[in-house]
Amino acid sequence: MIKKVLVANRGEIAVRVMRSCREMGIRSVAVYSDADRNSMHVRYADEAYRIGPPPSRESYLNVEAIIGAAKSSGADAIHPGYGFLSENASFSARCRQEGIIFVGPDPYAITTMGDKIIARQTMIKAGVPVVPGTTEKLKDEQEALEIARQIGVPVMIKASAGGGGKGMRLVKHLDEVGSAFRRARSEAINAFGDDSVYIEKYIESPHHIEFQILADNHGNVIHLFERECSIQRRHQKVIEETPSPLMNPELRREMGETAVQAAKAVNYKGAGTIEFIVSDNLEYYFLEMNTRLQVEHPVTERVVGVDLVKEQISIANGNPLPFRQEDLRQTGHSIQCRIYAEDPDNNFMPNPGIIKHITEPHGLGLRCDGYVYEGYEIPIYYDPMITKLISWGETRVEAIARMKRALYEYKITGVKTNIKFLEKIMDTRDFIEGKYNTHFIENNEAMLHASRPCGIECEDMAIMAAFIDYIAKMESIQPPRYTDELGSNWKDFGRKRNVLRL
Amino acid sequence: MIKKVLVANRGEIAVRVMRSCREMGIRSVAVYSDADRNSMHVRYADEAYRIGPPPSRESYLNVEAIIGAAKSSGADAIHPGYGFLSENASFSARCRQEGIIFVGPDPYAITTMGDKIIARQTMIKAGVPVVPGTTEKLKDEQEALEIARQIGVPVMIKASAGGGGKGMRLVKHLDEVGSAFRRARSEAINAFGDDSVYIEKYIESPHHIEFQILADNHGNVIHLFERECSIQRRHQKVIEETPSPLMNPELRREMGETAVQAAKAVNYKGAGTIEFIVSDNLEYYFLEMNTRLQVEHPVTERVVGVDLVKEQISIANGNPLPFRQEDLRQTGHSIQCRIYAEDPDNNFMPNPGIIKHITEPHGLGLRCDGYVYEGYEIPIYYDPMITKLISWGETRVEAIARMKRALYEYKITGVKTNIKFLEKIMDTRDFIEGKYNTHFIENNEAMLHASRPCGIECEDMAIMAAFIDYIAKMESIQPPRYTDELGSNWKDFGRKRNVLRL
Amino acid sequence: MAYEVNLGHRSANVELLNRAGNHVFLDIDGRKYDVDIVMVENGVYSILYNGHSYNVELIEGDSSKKFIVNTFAKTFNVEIVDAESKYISSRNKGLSVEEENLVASPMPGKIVKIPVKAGDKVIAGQTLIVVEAMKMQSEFKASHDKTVLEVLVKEGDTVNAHQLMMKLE
Amino acid sequence: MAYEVNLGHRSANVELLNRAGNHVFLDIDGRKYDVDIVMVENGVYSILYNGHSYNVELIEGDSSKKFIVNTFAKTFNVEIVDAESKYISSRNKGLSVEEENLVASPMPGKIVKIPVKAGDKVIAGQTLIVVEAMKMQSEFKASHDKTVLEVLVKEGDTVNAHQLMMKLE
Repeated sequence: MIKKVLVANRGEIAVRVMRSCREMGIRSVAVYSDADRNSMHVRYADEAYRIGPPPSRESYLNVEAIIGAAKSSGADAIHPGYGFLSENASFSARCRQEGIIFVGPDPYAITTMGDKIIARQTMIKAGVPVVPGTTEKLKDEQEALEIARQIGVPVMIKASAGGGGKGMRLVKHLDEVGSAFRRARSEAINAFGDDSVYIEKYIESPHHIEFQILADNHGNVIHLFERECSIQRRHQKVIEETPSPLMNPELRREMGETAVQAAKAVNYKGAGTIEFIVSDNLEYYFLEMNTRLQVEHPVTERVVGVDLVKEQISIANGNPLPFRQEDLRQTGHSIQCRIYAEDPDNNFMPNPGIIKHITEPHGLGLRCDGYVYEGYEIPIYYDPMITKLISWGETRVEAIARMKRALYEYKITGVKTNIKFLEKIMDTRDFIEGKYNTHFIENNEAMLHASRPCGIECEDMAIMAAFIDYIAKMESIQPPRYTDELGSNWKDFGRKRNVLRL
Repeated sequence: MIKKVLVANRGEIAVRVMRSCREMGIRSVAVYSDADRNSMHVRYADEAYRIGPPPSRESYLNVEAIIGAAKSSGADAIHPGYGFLSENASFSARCRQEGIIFVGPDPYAITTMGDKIIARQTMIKAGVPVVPGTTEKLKDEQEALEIARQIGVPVMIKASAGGGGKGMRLVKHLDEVGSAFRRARSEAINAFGDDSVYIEKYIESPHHIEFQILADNHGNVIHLFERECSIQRRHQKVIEETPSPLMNPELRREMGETAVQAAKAVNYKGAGTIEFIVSDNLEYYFLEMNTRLQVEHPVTERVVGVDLVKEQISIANGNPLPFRQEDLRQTGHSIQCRIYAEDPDNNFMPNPGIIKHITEPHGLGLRCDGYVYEGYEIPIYYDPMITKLISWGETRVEAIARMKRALYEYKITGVKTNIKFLEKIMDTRDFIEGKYNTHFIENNEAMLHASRPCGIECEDMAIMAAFIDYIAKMESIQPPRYTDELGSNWKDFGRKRNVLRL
Repeated sequence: MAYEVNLGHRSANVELLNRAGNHVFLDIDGRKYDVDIVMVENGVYSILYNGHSYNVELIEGDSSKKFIVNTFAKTFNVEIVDAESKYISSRNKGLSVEEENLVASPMPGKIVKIPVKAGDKVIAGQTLIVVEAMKMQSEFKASHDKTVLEVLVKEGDTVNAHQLMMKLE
Repeated sequence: MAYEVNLGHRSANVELLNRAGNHVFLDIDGRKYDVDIVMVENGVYSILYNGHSYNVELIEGDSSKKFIVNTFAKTFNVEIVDAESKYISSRNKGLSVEEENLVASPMPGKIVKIPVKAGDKVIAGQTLIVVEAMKMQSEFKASHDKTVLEVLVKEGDTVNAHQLMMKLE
C-alpha cells in the first residue's frame, strides 16, 4: 500500500495530484527548483526537497536528484504528472530498479507508444485504423501515384525529416502527384539534406478527439468516453470539452472499443489517452497515445464522476478497477479553458511576472485548478499555463453560459492573460453551434482579435479610477510616521485605503 | 420573460442568486445598507441601490425602500433569497400589487405555512403525518392521561406560551402524567402568567430530514430527494448532507410523496422545503415548510444536477418544470459545512472583523459559496455565516475525505471561525459512521472541544515565524523614503518581503 | 543576542545563530534549527525544516511584538520580550490594573444595554453590560462583588474588538 | 484645478468639483459625474454611478502618474499629466530618444542569443536579439536600417519586463 507519494512535477498538476493524495490519507512530497521555492506545490506538500537550479533539465528532468529526494523522504511511489519525466521510459525503468512504484505504465508501453513508426505498426497489427499512407520513403513517382490512388485524394506528400511546413505538398487531383512528388523531394533535399518523402491521406477538416482509458494489472481495460480537443493555437490545446459535439452514440461505442484495443495492444497499465484524428464525415484514425494523465482530464472527471488520480494510485497499488464499462455514464456537459499568462494580441507571447491581484471564480458547477496566488512571481522557466477553469452544465448550452460567467468573475492583474480571448471564443458562432475543427482559431481570427467596445462612459470610469487614485495618493503625501510603519502591515495598509480620504 | 432581477438580500446568497442570473443573461440589481457599500454583492451586481442604514429593519426589511429600488432600476422581478423578507406574505403580496414578479410562492402559501397551528391542521387534512398530540390547551389531568395513552409514551407536556425549556415536562410512564401535568401548569403560570399546556409525542433521537420540492404554475409538483440536517448548534444547522445516512429507498419514496402532498395542500409554487422530524425507527412527522430557498440547497444541486435558482426563475417565468419525477436521480454524495465567523470555544460567540488573509479551497468535487475577500470587514449587523463549503464524492466516504481536505486548505486570518471545529466533526466516529441525530454536538462535546496536539516542533515553528517576522521588521526600521512610499503599493510591499533580508 | 518569546503560557529562549538569505540557523530552548524560511504572502510563512513543509500564518497584534499565530493544529498568542518590553514591564510592576477590573468586548458589536452606572455596587454574577453582534446578545457579568468606577460607553455605541467598556474596583 | 489625463490616445480634461467621503463630483470633458467611489481591495475600485455598478482594477506603472487600468471590456494605459509632467515634457522637447531606437523586452525572460555587437550596421528585418520565456523564443528585429550603438545585456542574462537591452541609431 502506497503511503507516501513524491510528485515529480510543479504548478497546477503537482497541487492537483497532492489534493487526491491528501484525500486518500497519503503523504505528499514536493520537489522544487530554485525558481520554485515559493511555489504553491512546495507549500501544499507535507514534505519538500530542492532538486536543482531553475532550468528544467537541471531540476525537473534531473533523474538523479529526484530519485535522491524519493530516497531521503522514504516515498513509496513517484507520480510524474504530465510533461517533464512523465513519458520517459528510462525514468519509469529506473524507479522500478530502485524499488519505487512509478505511477504510470511500464517502460515497454512508453517506448512503443513513444516511437511514431513503431506505434503505427503496432496499431495496424492490432486492427486500429491509422491515417492511410506510408511511413517508409517512397521509391519513385510511380509508387507515389499508386499509393495515392489506393488511399484516394486529397493526400499530403511530406518530407520524412520535415517540420514547419517545409517539404510538404497537398495533392487534390491524381494528375498532380508527379509534380508534387518532385517538388517536395527537391525542397526536402534543400532544407534537410535528405530527399526522403512519404505520402499520407489529408484530412480536410480534422477534429482532434481523444479517449480516456484506465487499465489495471488484472487485464481489465475500460474507457471513460471522449474529449473534444480541436480548439488549438500553435498546436497547443486551449479549450476541451466532453461530450464532443461531433459524437454520436454509435461512433462513441466504436471508438471507445478501438481505444481499449489500442491500450491492450501494448499491455497498458494505468491511465492513458488515445488520440484520434476525425474527419467531418466521421472517419477516425489513431494519432498517438499519451501514456500519462492529460492536462484536460478534469472534464472527464466531472462528467463521468471519477477521480482519475485516485484511480491511477489505486491501480499502482495493484487493485482491480472498481467499475466495469457498463457502470459508466456521461452526465451533463463539461468544458475546460486553459488560462495562460500570455498576450493573445501579440502572437500569444508568454507573459510571466508578479500576480498583483487575483479573484478566482466560485459557485455551482465550477472547478478551478490553479497554483498562483497574490504576490507570486510566475517564473520565466516553465509553462505559461496558470489555471484550468472547468465548467459543468446539465446541457452544453448551460456549460457555455457558466464558463462565460466564470471568465467574467476571473480577475487577474500583473500579468497579461488570454481570459478575454477565451470569452470571445465562448461568443463565437461556430463554437456555440459546436461546429468547429482544428482550424477554428484561424477561421475566426477577426472576431477573436477584435477588441470589445468600451463606450465613453466606460472610458470615463477608467479615467476616474486612475485620477482618484492619484489624487488620494497626492493628498496623503507625508513621511509616514515611524510607529505607523511598525504597526502597519500589508492588509492594514489596504484597509486604510478602503475609505478614501480626499 | 424576466430580464432584470433585484436581489433583496446580501452576503453569499445574494451573490449566488446573481451568478445564476448572469448565466441566464438576466441583469442583476443589488440593494445595500450603509454597512454593505463594500460588500461583494454590490460589486458583483450590474446595478446597485442604497436602501438605508445598517440595521436590517431599516434596510433589508425596509419594504418601501426595496420596492423603490425595484422601480428605479426597472426590475421585473425580486428574488428574496432566504431570511429577511423571504417568508413575508405581505411583501409577496405587495410585489404583486406593484406588478413585480416575486420569485417565490403566493401570500396564501406563505401565510398558511407560516402559522404553526394552521399549518398543522392543513397537513392533517392533507393526510400528512404530524407529531401526535394536541395543539389546544388541555382541559384537565384526565384529558392529558387519555391523550398520552392514545399516542403512547414518552410524551412531552409543554406550556403553550413556553420557550427555553420552561414549563416543559418529559413523561416516560403513564402513571407520571398527573404529576407532570400539575407541575408543568404551575411552572407555566409562574413563568408566563398563562397556565395553558399541551401534550406532544416525544421523539427520543430526533433526526432532522427535509425534502426539496419544486412546483410550477401548471400543477406539476416534484421532489428532489432529501437532505439530512441533524447536526445543529443552538438550533442552527452546521452540516447538511444528501443522501441521508438514515434513509432507505422505500422510505425515501414514501417521504418524497408525502412532501409533494404537503406542497400540493397549499397550492405551492416555486422551490420549497418540507422539514420532517424522524425517529430512530424511521417514523416521520411534518415539522414545518420553508417557503423559500434553503441555505443548504447546494447539496441537492450537486447530487441531483439541477440549478435550483434557475428553476425558481423559470417557474416565475411561467414555464412548466423541465423534468418529471422519474427523470431525477441522486448521483454520489454531497456534504455542506457552514463556515461561521464565531468562536466555537466560547459558546459560538460571533466574531465579526476584518479579513486579513484568506485562501479558499479549490479542485475536484468542491464548491465554495462565500462573499468575503481580503480586506473586507464583516459587519456586526448581520448573520455570522461567511461561506458554505460543499463537497461531493462518489461515496459518502469520499465526500468526507474531500471535505477534510477542503477544510485543511481553507485558511482565514483576522476573524475566528469554526473551521477547526468542523474538521473535528469530520473525525468524529458517530459522524463517520453516519449514526447521529440532533443531539450530536452535545453528545460529542468533549471530542469536539478538545484542542489538537501541537508538539514541541510545531510550537517552535510558531515561535520561529513570529521571531523572524519581528527581527525582519526591526532591521528594516528606517523612515521609508518619500519616493518609495509613492511608488509602493500593497502587493509590491508584500513582494519586497517575499525574500527576507535579515 | 537571545530573546525571550512567550507562546501561550510557555516562555522560550530564542537565539539567532546565523543567517544567509532565507536560510536561518537558530536555537530555541537548546534545540538547534537549520531552516529555510520565506514569507510567501504577507503574514504567511513557509518553513522547510528537515524536509518537512510547514505553513505558519501570523497577524500582528496590538504592538509590533505581539502576534496571533496559526499553525495547522492550533492558534497561539506569541509575544517577543525584548529589552524595551522588560524595562516597561519592570516600571509597571505594582502599577498594573488587575485585568478582572477591566471590562472589554472580545468582539466588535453594539452596546444594547448598560443596567449599571458609575458608583453602583454590583454583586458577583450581576449583568454589567449587554453587547450585540450578528443577531446574538452577549451579557458581561461581574466576576466578584465590585463597585463600578467608570462607564466608558453608552447604549447605542458600537465598540471595536478589545475596546475597554467599563472599569470596576 | 483641471488635470489632463491620457487614456490610450485620448486626452481628457478632468476636474474635481466637489467631494464628501466616497461621494465625488467631477467633470470629464464637460460631462458631470456624481459618483460613489471606493477602493474595496487594493487597486480595485467599485464605482456606483446612476445605479450602475462598475468595477475598475488598476496597477501603478513606472511612476505614480501612470496606470494600467482594466475595465470589464478593455485594458488601458492611463497617465495623469500634472504641472510637473508638463514641465519635464517641455524641458525634454527635442531631446527625447526615438522609441524605435530602443530595444526593450515586453516580458521578463532570458537572453538566448545576441547575433550583433556595438558598431554593427544592421538592415531592416535583421535579428538583433533573441529572448526566451516559458519555453518560447522571441526574436527582436530591426525595423529599419540602423547601427547598433550599445548592447546593454549579454547572452545568459535574465531581463525584467521593459528592460532596455540595446540602443540603435
